[in-house]
Amino acid sequence: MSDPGFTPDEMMTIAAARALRNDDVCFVGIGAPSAACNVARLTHAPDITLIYESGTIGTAPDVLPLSIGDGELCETAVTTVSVPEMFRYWLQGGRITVGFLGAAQLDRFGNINTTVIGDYDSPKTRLPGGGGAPEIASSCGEVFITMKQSLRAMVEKIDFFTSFGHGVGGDAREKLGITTKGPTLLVTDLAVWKPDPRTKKFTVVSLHPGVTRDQVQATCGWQVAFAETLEETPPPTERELTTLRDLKARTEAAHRGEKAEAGAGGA
Amino acid sequence: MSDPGFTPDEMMTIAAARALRNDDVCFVGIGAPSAACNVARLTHAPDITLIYESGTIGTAPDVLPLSIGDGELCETAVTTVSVPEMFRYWLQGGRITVGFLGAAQLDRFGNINTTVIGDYDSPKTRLPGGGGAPEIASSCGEVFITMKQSLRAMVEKIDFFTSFGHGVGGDAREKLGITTKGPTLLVTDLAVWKPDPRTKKFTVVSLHPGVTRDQVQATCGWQVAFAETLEETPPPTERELTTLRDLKARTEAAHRGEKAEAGAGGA
Amino acid sequence: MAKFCSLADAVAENLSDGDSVAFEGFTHLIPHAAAHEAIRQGRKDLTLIRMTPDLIYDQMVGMGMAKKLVFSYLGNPGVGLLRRCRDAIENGHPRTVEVEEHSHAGMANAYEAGAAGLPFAVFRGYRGAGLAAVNPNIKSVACPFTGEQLAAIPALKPNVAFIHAQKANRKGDVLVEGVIGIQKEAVLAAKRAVVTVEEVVENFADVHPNCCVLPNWTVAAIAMVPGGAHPSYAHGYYARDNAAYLEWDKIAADREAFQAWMKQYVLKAAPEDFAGRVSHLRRAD
Amino acid sequence: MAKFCSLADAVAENLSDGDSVAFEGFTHLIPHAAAHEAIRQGRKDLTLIRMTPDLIYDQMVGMGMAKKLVFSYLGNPGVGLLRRCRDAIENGHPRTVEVEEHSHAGMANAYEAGAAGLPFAVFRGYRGAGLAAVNPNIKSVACPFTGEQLAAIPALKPNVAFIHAQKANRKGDVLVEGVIGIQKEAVLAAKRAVVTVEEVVENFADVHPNCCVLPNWTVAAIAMVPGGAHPSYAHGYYARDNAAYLEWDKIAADREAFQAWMKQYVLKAAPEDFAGRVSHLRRAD
Repeated sequence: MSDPGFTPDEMMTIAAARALRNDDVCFVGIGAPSAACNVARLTHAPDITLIYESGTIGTAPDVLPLSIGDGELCETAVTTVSVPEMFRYWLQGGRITVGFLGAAQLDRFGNINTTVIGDYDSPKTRLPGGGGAPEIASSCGEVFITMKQSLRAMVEKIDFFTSFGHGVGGDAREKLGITTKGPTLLVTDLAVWKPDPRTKKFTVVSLHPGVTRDQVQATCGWQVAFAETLEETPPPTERELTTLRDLKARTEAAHRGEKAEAGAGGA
Repeated sequence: MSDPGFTPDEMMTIAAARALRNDDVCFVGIGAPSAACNVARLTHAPDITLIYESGTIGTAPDVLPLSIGDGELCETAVTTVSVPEMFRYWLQGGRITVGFLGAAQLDRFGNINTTVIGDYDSPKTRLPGGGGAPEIASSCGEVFITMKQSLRAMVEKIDFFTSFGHGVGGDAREKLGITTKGPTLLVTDLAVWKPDPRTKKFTVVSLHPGVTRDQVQATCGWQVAFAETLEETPPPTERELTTLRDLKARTEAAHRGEKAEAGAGGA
Repeated sequence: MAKFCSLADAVAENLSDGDSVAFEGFTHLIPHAAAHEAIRQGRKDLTLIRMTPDLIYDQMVGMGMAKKLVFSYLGNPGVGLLRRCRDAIENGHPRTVEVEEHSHAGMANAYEAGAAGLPFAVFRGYRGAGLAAVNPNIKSVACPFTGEQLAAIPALKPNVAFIHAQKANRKGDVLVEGVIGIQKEAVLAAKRAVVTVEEVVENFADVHPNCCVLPNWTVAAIAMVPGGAHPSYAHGYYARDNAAYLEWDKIAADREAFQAWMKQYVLKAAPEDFAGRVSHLRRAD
Repeated sequence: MAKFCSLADAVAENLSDGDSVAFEGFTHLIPHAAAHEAIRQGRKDLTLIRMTPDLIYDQMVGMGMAKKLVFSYLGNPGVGLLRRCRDAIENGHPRTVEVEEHSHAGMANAYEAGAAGLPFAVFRGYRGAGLAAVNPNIKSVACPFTGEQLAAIPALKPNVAFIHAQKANRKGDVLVEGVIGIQKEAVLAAKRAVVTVEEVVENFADVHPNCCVLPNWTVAAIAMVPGGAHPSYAHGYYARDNAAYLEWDKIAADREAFQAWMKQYVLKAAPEDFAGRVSHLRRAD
């Protein structure tokens, strides 16, 4: 395969960005979601409202934040509220249209684990835990997930339900009294997935340029379902790619540069 | 009786002011309590924290507010918070040492009615109601009450329990799970009253200068109890009186002056 | 997304007969101009929600627009009673009104719960108070950890909230400063929010990051009405017209005087008249 | 009433072995200098409460001071894991720690309930989430009006809260600006509060009325420690030291490298050293 002119990571971020609409109010998880949300804002969705759980509403950072509370998020925000207000009025209040999450472990129903690998009480690996995710998953109008595919990450059975997707599928959300849509989109470095309308199993609806079905299955721990009419994800446009690369370059310069070479003090 | 050089109203306000301490955090009801609290601040308690239910914390108005949310309260406050925060963090949070209330109707146990005269569902007179009082009465460390005596106001049985004092007396508060002291002081235009330690009935502990027991009884609808050693309220000092009169004069000028003589528009 | 329009359009498009509606502002920024517009448009059978009904609801009740009142302090602050509200409750004039009465703590918590998307509010309230016996919407819940009984009341979720604010920017974000009261909660608790503002500015570049700002997507319509809070006040713009509050006591005491006043100052007036009513209350500095 | 004193005195007088303590600050204004002082003073058996434990608790846990951790996100924000916390939870090194885990919504509501004097917090949370099964402090209550089941968790009421803020005035009032996080709630929920500040100013005359200000009677002690939030940041003073956060990942990965770092930068250091650590992070303007 010849060099397509972009990396799978770039395709993932750009495909995720495209799913956001100009009038969305988006609760942004850190990492891949943050890049996708800001690419959307810098390309086709200039009026999108980006919200970070630190309390910054309507923020427009020039570089990607490392944490969810970097100073630039506040400096560029429409307003910055307290954390209890963020979770009560803005998230639980039902004002967020899209919650954008990453995942350490994911199953085919969009259930996410970022808590532990192994047993909760004596974990093999203690991961960071849920943070805002449990209520982002239930209170946002819908949830988009973005992550790189791997057998370790996309598994038949997750070790812990950090946040609830579609449970065991079907009407599992309704049964728990959850009225929001839950995961409606998964964008990986290889494909775009959507839940089957009835079973809620994630189904590949679009392969990124040059990606094969076998590649998708080889990096996914469950038996992959493919849509009947499988599309090819349009490759990144020049504008999308430039926007993403510029953003990443600004970000890396900013994050490295803040540590003085000769500084005496550590953290 | 010769002119004592001050009115019963002035004595009331000044006697009430004296009960406040320099380190008190006081939730101020409008009217007589507001005057007393500000006289305290302008005389012996310069560091007292005055809080009005509009959200103004640590306010120091130059003139008495007509409402509990006049602009000057905010302009001179240490900080101004939202009304939900005021009632949740500051009042319910247990941070107020003294709640200072007035009353339309009062019984001997410090129960207050400002809701209705007559039956609640078809009242003879519909009064303003409780506002902040129900929770001021239960959440503040203690409650001071100030009002002018009259047979209509100080009654054997109030028509409605707007705010709870000592109920039927004794340990009525504890029985309801209320852990604060409730009314510990009543200052009228004739006397200073404190609850009996056991029965919680208001008992006159001090008569204002020149006031007789008969005068107190003649303007009170219940059988008045007097303390064994009955004191005389010290008359207003020159400083107290000047402070109060200057405050009242500034206030009246301010409230009248804001209506332009020739203004075309009404309210 | 906030739409800039005339006050007449904002009211016509957002307030219908039978709506539950909150015209909020806690002594400060009371949206009188919006209420007057609703009176001119003849809305009726409204459930009026307000912590302190104030003159704004005395006028609407006196004009017979209210089916029900939800409130926590039915007074003319610092002056006395609200005589049109009294006439309605005591005498059913000009019509009977239902009453749902709370404490300030209750109303504040109920708006907060509405803004927070919860069905009810929990607080330590009403202990020993008579309201719990006359208001079926006051119940209790037990803390599952300590067993303590706490008051529970339904969240307030009005069909419409009207507020007055100092400023909007061109994008339609709204800034409230000073005694911020219950405005943010009322807007977020309501299905639709209409805001009148003193002025529209280009942007909020110099505004403190923690100010009370309502993003444009939380507001349905914005109308610029300078003076629109009179006789209450707008921090930074004009003072409270305390004399007008004192004067209202006489106007509202008499049914005919009230009608004459409403005719002159409301029915035959327009939003533009508010600017003149506050000119003498603006600070010289 | 706030007492101005050295950080050593503030910690010695307010933090005891066995206390439950919150060193709060949501990515911003994390009180690292205060935590380092607590480490130097050798406090132990602490219940450490923090939404995002961050490096500050990685350091305290790594030094064996924590008996229990109450948290909602145990990560190095944007970098990865907290390796000293992992070592304690996975391997019991240097001691075992109990874990009480919540979501951010849970912790935020629990602090809010603590500040509000309530015994528990109610919110719509944990639906379908595994935490409810492993944390006995997650229960539920039914709305008495709709029957909806909501999550209930105990209020957080630490013995002590430490925060870092931009400014105090001479009276001891404290100003927090920018990402205000959970600081006000942590201070009001705690029995005692200790504040480190960037500077002490004469008064807050120019401060916006709706800023986050903690009156002096809500604070036990104030110590001026410029740079005291490093490697987190102080809005208006210096930027987040993202490079230090990245670097921490390597330091904390190795028990010996961690001990060496702690010796050099904490045990043998003093509060005054923080100013130098942020000098390159101050804005030129």
